[in-house]
Parts: sequence; structure tokens; C-alpha cells
Amino acid sequence: MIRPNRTHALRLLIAWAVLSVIGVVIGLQLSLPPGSQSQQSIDQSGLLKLMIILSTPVFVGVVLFILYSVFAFRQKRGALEDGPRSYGNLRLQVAWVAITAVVVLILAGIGISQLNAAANGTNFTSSSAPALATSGDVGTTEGHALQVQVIAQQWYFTYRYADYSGVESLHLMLPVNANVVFHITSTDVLHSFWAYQLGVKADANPGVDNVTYVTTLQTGSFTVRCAELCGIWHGAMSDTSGAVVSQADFATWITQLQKDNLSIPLPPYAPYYFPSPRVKGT
Amino acid sequence: MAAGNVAEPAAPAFTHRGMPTLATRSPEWEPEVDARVARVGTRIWIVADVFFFAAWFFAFFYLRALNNNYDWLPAGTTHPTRGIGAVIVLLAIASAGLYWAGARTVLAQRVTARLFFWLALIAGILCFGVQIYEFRNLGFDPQQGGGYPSVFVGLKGVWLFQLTGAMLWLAAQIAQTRPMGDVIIRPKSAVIFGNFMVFLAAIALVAYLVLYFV
Amino acid sequence: MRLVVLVLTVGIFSGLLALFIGGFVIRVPESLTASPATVAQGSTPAQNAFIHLETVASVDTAITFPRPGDPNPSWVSYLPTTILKVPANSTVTVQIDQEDGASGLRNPFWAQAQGIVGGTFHMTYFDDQGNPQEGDFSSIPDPASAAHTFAIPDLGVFVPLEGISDAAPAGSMNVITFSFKTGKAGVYHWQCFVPCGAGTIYGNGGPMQTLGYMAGFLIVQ
Amino acid sequence: MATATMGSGGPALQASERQMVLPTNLLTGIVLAAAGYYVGVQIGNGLGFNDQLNTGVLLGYTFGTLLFLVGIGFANYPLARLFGWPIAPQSAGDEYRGAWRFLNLSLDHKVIGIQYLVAMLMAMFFGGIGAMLIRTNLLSPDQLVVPPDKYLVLVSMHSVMMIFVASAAIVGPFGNFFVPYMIGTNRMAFPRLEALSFWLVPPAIIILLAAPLFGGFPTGWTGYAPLSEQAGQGFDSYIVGFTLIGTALCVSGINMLTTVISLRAPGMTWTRLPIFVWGVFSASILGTFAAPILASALIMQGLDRSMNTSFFISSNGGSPYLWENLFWFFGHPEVYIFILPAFGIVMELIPHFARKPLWGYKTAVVGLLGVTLLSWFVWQHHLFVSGIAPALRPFYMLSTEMISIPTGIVFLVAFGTLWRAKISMTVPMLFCLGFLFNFLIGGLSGVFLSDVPSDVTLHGSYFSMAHFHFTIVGGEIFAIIAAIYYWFPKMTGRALNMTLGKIHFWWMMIAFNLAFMPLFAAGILDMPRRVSTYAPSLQSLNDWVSFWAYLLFASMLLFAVNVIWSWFFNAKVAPADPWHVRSIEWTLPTPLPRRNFERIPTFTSGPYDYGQPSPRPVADPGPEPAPA
Repeated sequence: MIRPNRTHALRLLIAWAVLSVIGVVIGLQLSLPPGSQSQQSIDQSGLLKLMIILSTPVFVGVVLFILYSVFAFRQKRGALEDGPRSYGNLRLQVAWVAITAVVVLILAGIGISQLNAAANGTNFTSSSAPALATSGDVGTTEGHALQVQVIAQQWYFTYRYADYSGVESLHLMLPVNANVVFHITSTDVLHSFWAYQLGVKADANPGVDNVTYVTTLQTGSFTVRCAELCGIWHGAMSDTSGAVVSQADFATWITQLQKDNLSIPLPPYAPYYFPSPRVKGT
Repeated sequence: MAAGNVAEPAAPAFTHRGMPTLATRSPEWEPEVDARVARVGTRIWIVADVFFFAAWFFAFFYLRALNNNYDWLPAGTTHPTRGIGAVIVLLAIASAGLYWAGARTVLAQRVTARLFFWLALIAGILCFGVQIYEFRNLGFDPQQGGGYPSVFVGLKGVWLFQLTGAMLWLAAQIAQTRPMGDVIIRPKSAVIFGNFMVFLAAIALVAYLVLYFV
Repeated sequence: MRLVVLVLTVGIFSGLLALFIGGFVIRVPESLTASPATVAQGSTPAQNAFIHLETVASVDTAITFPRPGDPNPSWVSYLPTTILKVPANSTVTVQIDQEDGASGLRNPFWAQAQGIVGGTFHMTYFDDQGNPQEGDFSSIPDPASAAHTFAIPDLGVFVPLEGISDAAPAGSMNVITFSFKTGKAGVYHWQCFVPCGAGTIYGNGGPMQTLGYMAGFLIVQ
Repeated sequence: MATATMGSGGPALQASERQMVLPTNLLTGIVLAAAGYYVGVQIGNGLGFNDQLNTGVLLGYTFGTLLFLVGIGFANYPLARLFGWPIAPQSAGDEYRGAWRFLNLSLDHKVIGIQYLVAMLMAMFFGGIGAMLIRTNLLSPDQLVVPPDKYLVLVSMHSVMMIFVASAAIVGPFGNFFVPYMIGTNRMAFPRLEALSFWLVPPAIIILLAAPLFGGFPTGWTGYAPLSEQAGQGFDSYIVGFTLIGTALCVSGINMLTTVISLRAPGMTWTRLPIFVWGVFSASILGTFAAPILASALIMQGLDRSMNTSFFISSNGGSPYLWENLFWFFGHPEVYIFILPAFGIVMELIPHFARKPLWGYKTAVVGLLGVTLLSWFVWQHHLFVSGIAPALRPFYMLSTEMISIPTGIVFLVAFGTLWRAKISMTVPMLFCLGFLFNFLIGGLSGVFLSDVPSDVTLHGSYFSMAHFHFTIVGGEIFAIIAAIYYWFPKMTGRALNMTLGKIHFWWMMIAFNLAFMPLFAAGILDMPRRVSTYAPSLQSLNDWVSFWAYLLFASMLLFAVNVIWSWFFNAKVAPADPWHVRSIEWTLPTPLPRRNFERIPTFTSGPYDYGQPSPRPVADPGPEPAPA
């Protein structure tokens, strides 16, 4: 009874080790989106990569086990024999649960630490770790973070720069090497602001100031999409001409924008807007 | 529960218009099984109903805490008079209590049981009427917006809906206390149903405290 | 016996299937099956195109392009159709007969005309006394007086349409004319940013979300 | 043949009693439903709310459904009680015989199981057609194949229809049919609730199918407000249909829980309960207690749309977050309602075809109940980016990832059972192994989504869409098909063609994986869900997906042909025990007698006690009754 057990286990173990190593090596070669344009996207790429590497051995192990047992433990054609009479092995079960628990806790730990690190390298004066800050209480400018309001409406995103007398723009321009605080709000239904290369996604709710953070590291353009079903043009609600530009370019751009905005009767900047009218019936 | 322990009399051959009732005809009619099933099922149903009402109370406190656009209680909106609400709650409690009392005596004296059941039914119907009256004189219009009016109408509405169902069931119970009713099942299901009446009354009480005082 | 089951099942089944498919076939609005607006070629130069549109408070009050037999005659709409075909890399001149009253912009930012040739549009309109006026504008003075906008977000074209003044004589229209440049070929959507879908929450339901009314395609070939 | 499966039996109603109950059948039901719809519309529109006539449609659907239930015979029992008429015993034989009984109210759990099976397969077909139309539109990145508004209607129809199917497709057919056998009872606890839980489904499906006639609804299955309140009358189909399905979940759960708790035969201890019953049991817990919350939330939507209240209108003191919270507090247990019975099926079938005891039975039960418990504490992982109380994210991240512990137990149990077993690769076994493979991918991708930073990138993208398709289609649907191949002979008395079955498995397995695997890539390459247009650079990828999706649909058509042919055009009666397994339902004759057990059996050993030198029978039929 013991002998075949051990041989089976040994074969499986060796094959599993070899294939897992191969898989992990391949996984290490991957370079995953969303890329390296911001601290957040670097973190997310790294986490995705880490998860792929962690899940490779699991995947290999399960598939290997299924295939192996299908071929090794086959019922002879036409025969009707019973397998060995084993009702379980407590030590093995405990070990299994413990291992999965440890892996899960590691993952959760990484996630939580990254949550808190979401604003690392930023010089926020507020003591509250931004990831743990409830939405709304970061409405004012803190430290040297650039405050950008994202206004979602059916079906376009516009952007207001609170620090520059709340000028409004069709496209999102950000200076490089800056800490940006996004205040995402909506003037009608739910949308979700997804700046893909920046690694930013946050829902836009009417009457809510949803705060999220990004630290830009590289210049370049990025795509903005809506990631929450918002009606007929949800799919078309995207803008590929957002860009992270150098500080100087940003300064010139924002001054030009302020000039253009002079002729527009914009309302005073507010953290969020309650859409009106609430029309029902005709 | 107490009446659940009442020893079952051997199933007598009750007949109705010369025909045996459920008690004696069903080949696998087992009184204790039916009683157990009814007890377990009612408890599960009551827990499910707790979840149902929990959603409404969650809505109340959630919207009240958010107070979006300062429109939880729109300007000029006032709570309905507490007197009417109290009447509704008392009637609901009275209905449940009377029913409970009747369910106790249902094995011993059928006559008192029927009396109690009738009183419970009347109390429930009165409760229904008063609630309708309150709806017609709210003092605010949910169509004009506001979180409180919405929750008030919704919570009271679904409660009234369940009360209506309970009253129909109660009427059925009264009908079953007639001589040709299936008297074997009755005491069990009567006590079980009492639990639900008490549950509804409790919800009414909590809703009263929440909607009129918080 | 088993054939009975089969027949009944198949019967119910095909009935429901017909319901399902029918739901999509029957209710497709006219404007989808209708051929796109004929693009009148302007005189100069041959590449340029001219589009004539009409905006009405409800389809059945149309003056320039009546659309009888419309499934929703009371809906606010662009007419005659909202699927426009224009040549690529050309200048498209648009004339819009605006007959709808003001609904007002929720985001006043759209009061500014953007992405059009010269940055201004020409408009004949009626002032508060109901006198006809005319001029070139880069934005409408009061965002609350906007009736609709003609917006092609992917081309950066946003044009506000002034609402007809209450003092204006009945059946009169504001005529807005502007032109924009089409880029490379492709399918672009265009829409209105004024919450004008009366009767729906935040005014963005119904016609705002139905092709052929306040939503359409600009097909650049 | 199904009708032959259940011979006549049980005391039929006597003519003198018949006249006291209303004459009811499917036709009266349909007639009353039409009348009720008309009356409801008239009343609703007469109320005169400024609501785009939503009240009329809502009341029309509601009255139509209620009167349909009355017409099909659900009013007879309450009326009989109300007027003191004698009541037909729950064990009475059906009024109807032959095929007609399957289209009428029946209190026989076997009939209800088959009704459920047929209804679910039909609904699955409609959802599949929706999927095909969706993939057709996504063949090209521009928006002209299906106009975008119609595309959203398609997406919503497909999603809601498939949610209907997934939430009832195991507990409905197989739970109702086999749980009474497995626990050794002749009756369900509440046969009328059981029947009600089925007869709420056809109205729900038809009401949903009617949505396009009212312009459809653009919200997907999540029905987020306020977009849902912008939608036209089509969305009222969502409200009523989903409420009906929720009610069906709740009442069938109450019936199932009570049956398993109260009606187990002697010797059927909790530790002998077949693991499939445990799966149905835990799913029923979730269904019973989660569905009422959905009902409440949907009633709020209905009030907002009909009475113009403002539960979800933030400008008027409501909040869209209220809907998100209530919906997902139901919605996350809901997805475990899908998968728990699937776990049950897989862990039930693997021991039988491995001819080895279920390895770690108690651990498996703990795993199922652990998922049941944890699933109440994870709903906000659907709202990680919604802006609700970011301080709660770490907790929900942890609880979400902890669910992979009990899920891992299921895999451990499967492995322990396969280890050194004697596996016979029958078609059900193939689908069980396919389940393990697909659900592994689904589960691993779920971990990607559970960690907030990676979820920020993947949330609401095709990655999450591929994730839940791997868990639901690759997981639950595979388990359902395994169960159909396994139990079909006992349910209908006809065996499915196993050669076609093997072809079906490999075809479906390959097509499914090749169709959905690339969607993970699409999600990582910033393709959001529910879009009718996408970046042209993704066209080749989407065309590949569409191609294999068509083949996936074709494989299901092959399955449908197999089922229909074997069921209706194959005269050969299946053997009583084609699989030679220990589970008690196979010890009964085929076709099944009207009464499950002439004498309630006494269970003497577990259903998985393989490998014994001299195995005891799973149940002892009990002594002969003493001659009266």
C-alpha cells in the first residue's frame, strides 16, 4: 500500500516542480499593463505579475494532478473494481487549509500595504493615509497635490482644475512627477472614470466627491474610458488624447486654457453637483 | 412551543358532508410530521422576512445618515401624527395577542377559540383601515421627493401588504374552526401562525419607533 | 403521448422565440431602416458637403422635415434622420433649423462652441422682444437658454443651439449655420448635451438614448 | 418516457370533491393572465402618476402573474381552507394524466423536477441566442451591426435570462427531483410552495422576453440606478421578472430546508447526507435569506418608477449607493447560489465514478457551509472603486480572499477521492473533470479581482466578465450537463447517447476555453464590459472569440439534439442502474413508481462506502408490513 503511494507522489512532485519552475520563469518575462506611467500603474503591473507567478504553480499542480490520476488510476475496461477504502487524512486536510490560508493572507497583506502606499512618495500633509480616507474629506488642497475634478456626464468626461480658478477642459492634461488628487463626480447617472495607463479607476456618482490619487512618473498620452454602464453611448465614452506632459508644457497649456475659458459662464467650483431638474412625467 | 407538546388525540374520523376530511383519508398523513414541518418552515419563513424588512430599515438609516442634498426631510415636511401611528401599532399587537390567546385554547374550547380569532380578525381589519386613513392624510407627498417620505410609504406599504395576507390566512383559520374543519392540523398550525402574527406586530412596533421618533 | 409533449413544447418554444426576435425587429425606429440623409454636394469645392437638419420639441410639430408614422410622435428629435454620411477630409457645412424652446445646459461648459471652422457659428434668432436678430457667435450668452447642442465628441465638435424665444412668433425658427472639418474615415457618434428628454430622470432618457431622435452617427467615408 | 415514469397512484380526487374546487388548468391560467394584464394596465394608467405609464406596466405584469397562478390552480387550496371545503391530501395523485400533467399544476416533486428541467433548458436557449447576437455585433469595432441602444437591450436580456437560469437550474430540476429520494421520504415538506417556486418561473421568463416590445432596458443585470430610472417601460420587466425569480428562490429554499431538516428517513443522519444534498441545502440557505433583500430593493425601484418616490435619486435625498448595497448584499450570495449545488454535483459524482469513498466528507461539508457563511461578508468587493467608505476595503479584500480557503477544500476533496481510485471515464465524469479545470481558472482569476490594487485595473473590464463566465458557464453549466447525463436515465427512463456525449464534451470544452480565455487578455488591454464599440486594435481578438463562441453554441445544439432524440424518439427503456453506483435513487426501479418508497427505508450506510470487502446495502427497505 505504501510503496505505490510513494512512487505516484514522487513522480507527481517532480513533474510539478519542473513545470512550475518553467511556468514561473515564463511568468517573470511578462511585462503587464497598465504600464509605468504612474506609481499606481507600476504597483498594479507588479501585483498582476506577482499573482500570475503565484497562481502558476497552483494551476500546474491541479491540471497535472487531474491528468495524472486520469491516466494512472484508470478503471480497467469492463471491470468494476472499487478503489482503496480511505475516508480522509486529517493531517493532510489541516495542512492544505493552512497553506491556502497563508497564501491568502500574504496576498491580502500585499494588497493592504499597496492600498496604504497608494499615496507614498506624495507629500501629503494630512496624517490619514489617503487610501483609508473616506471620500469627501480630502476636498481641499493638501500639500502640493494638484486637485483635478473629473465631471462625468452622459456621455463625456470634462475636467476642472480647482487650483486654477476651476477652469474646465475637454481633455485631461497632467504635469509629470506630480501628485494628483482626482475628485470624480457625475451630473447624471453612474459612470466610472478609467484612466487606463495611469492605473486609475473610480466611479462617478451624482452628488458624491469620489477621491482617488495618482503620482505621474512618465510623460505620454493615455486613454480615458467609462467603465460603468451609463447608457447608449457608454462604449463610445472614451478619449484617447489625455496626456502627461512636462511641468513647463502644462503651465503654458493651463494659462491658454484660462484665456479660452474667460468667455464661458462657468459656475463656481464645487466638490460635487446635484443634478437638476429631476424631471418626471411630461 | 407549549401547544406543540400537547398530546395528539388519535385521529378521529371526522367527516364533512359524508366525506372523510384530510385527517383520515391521506395514506401518509402523520400529525407529528406535519406539526414539525409547519414549525420549522414558519421559523425559516420568519427569518427570511426579517431579512426582507431589514432592507427597509437599512434604507431608512442609510438615507437618513447621508441626507443627500439636505433633502432627507424636505422643507415643510413633518412626521405624521404619532397618535395614528400608535393606534395602528396597538391594533396590530391586539390582533396578534388575541390570536395567540385563541390558539392556546383551540384544543380545549373551540367556541372561545373562534371568539378570539374573530376578535383578532376584526382588530387586524381595523388596523388596515386606520393605515389606509393615515396614507390618505400624510401631510407630505412622496412625489415631491425626500428620503423620509419615500421610506415611510415603502416600509408601511410592504408591512400593510403582509398584514393583508395574514388577515386572509386568519380568515381561513376561522373557517377551519367550524365543525367540519380539519381539526387535527388546526391547533398546531394555529400556534405556528401565531408566531407570524407576533412577528408582524413586532415589526410594526419597531417601524413606529423608527418612523415617528428617530 | 410523447409526441404531444414534443408538439406542445415546440409550440410554446417557437412562440416565445418569435416574441424575442420580434421584439428586436418590430420596434426598430424608422430612422434606422431609412436610408441616411442624402448629402447635398456644395458648389465649392467638390469635396465639401452640406447637411440640413431640424430640431423640434416633438416630431409631429416638424416644419421642414415632417416624419409621419413615427413610433414616438411626442419625442424631441433631430430631423429628418440622425445617420449622416459625409466624405472624409472635407469641410461639412451644417444648417440647423432650431424650433425647440430652451431646456438649459446642466454643464454650462457646453455653451462654448468648439472645434468648428473659425470658432464661430452664424445664427438668426429672436430676442426677448421677439424681434429677429442675426450674428456670429462663439458661444451663447446664457447657458440656460440652450435648447440643444450638436456635438461630435470624437471630432471635438460642440455647438450650442439657442432656444427659440418665448416672444418669437409661433412657427418661427432659429437658423444656426456652421462648418467643421472631417478627419479620416470612420464611424463617429453624435449627440445632444442638453437634458432634453422630457419625462425621464435627469432628462437623459427616451429620445436622448434612442437612435434616430437625439442620438446618431456621422459616417465619414 | 417521463409520463410512463410515474404511473397512476395515490387516491385520486372523487368527482364530488372536484366540483368544489375551481376548474383550473393551463388554459384558464393563460386566459386569466391576459385578463389580469389588461385590468392592471387600465388601473395603473388610471392612477394618473406622471410616470411614463410605468405604473400600468408594473401592475399589468403583477396582476397578470397573480391571476395566472390563480388560473393554474394555486387558489384552490386557500379557497378550500377559507370556505372549509375538504382538502385534497398532499399525496393525492394528479388530476391530470399523461403529457398534459407536465403543463399543469402538479404537487409531485418528480413532475416538478422535469418541468423545471425543460423550462431551464428553454431559457438557456434564449440566453444563448442573445449571446450569439452580442458576439455578432462585436465582430466589427464600429457600432453598425446592432445599433448601440439595441445592443444594450441584448446584453441586458442575455445577462438577466442567464441569471434566471443559473440561479435555479440545479436546485430546481435535480434538487426537487432527487433530494426526497436521497433523504428517503415520499413527500416534500411544502409541495405547494415547491410547485409555486416552479410556476413563478414561466411568467418571469415571458415577462422578461416581453421587454424588447417596450424598448428593452439598458442596464444589464445589475440594474444600477439612476440609469434604471431613465430607462423606459422595458425596465419594468426587469423589476417584476426578477422579483418573481427571487420569490421562487425564497419559497423553494424554505421548502428544501424544511424537507432536509424534518423529513429525513431513519438512519439518514447529517453525516450520511449525500454531499449533493448538502450543496442544495447550503444554496437554499442563501436563496431563502438573500432573495427577500432583492425583493425589497426591487420594490424600491418600482416605487421610484411608479410613485416617483426618490430612494435612488440623490438630488432628492436618495442615493444610488442604496441600490448598490442592497443589490450586492443579495447579489453576492446569489453567485454562490449558482455554484454551491454545482460543487455538490461534482463531489457527488466523482466518488461514484472513482468507486472510492468521498475523501474528507466532513471537511467538504465544512467547506460548503464556510462558503455559505463567508458569502454574506464580501458584497462590497463589487464596490471597491465605487467610492463607498474606502476604509472598509481592507476588510472586504480579506474576506473575499478568505473564500478561496473553503473553495480550495472542494478541490482537495476531489483530489483525495481521485487518488489511487478506479476512475471510469464516463461522460458525467468527463464533465466533472472539465468543471475542475474551468473552475480552477475562474477561481484564480477571481483572486486577481479580489485584491484592490489589481481590481482597480480589472474592475468592470472584460477580465471580470471572463472571470464569471468561467465560473458560471465553465463551472455551473458544466456541472448541470454532467448531472443531466448522469440522472437523465432515472428522470426520464431514457438514456442519452454517450458517443454523442463524448463528442459534445470535447467540442464544448475546447470551444469554451478558446472562446473565453482571450477575453482575459481583452480585459487587461482596457476593453470595458458591455460596450458595443471597442478599440479597432482588438478586432482580430474579438473575431476569434466570436468564432469559437459560435462553435460553443453549436455544441449546445448538439446536446439539445441528443436530449430531444433520446427522450422522445428512443423507445429503449434505460436500465435501472446503468452506472452501478451506491446512491439510493439507482436502487429503485425505472420507470420510477408514483410513490417513492412503498415503505420508508432505513439507511444503514453512507452512499459512498466503496471499497468494502462485503458492502452493506445503502438502505434497508424495512420489514414487510404485518397483514391487516
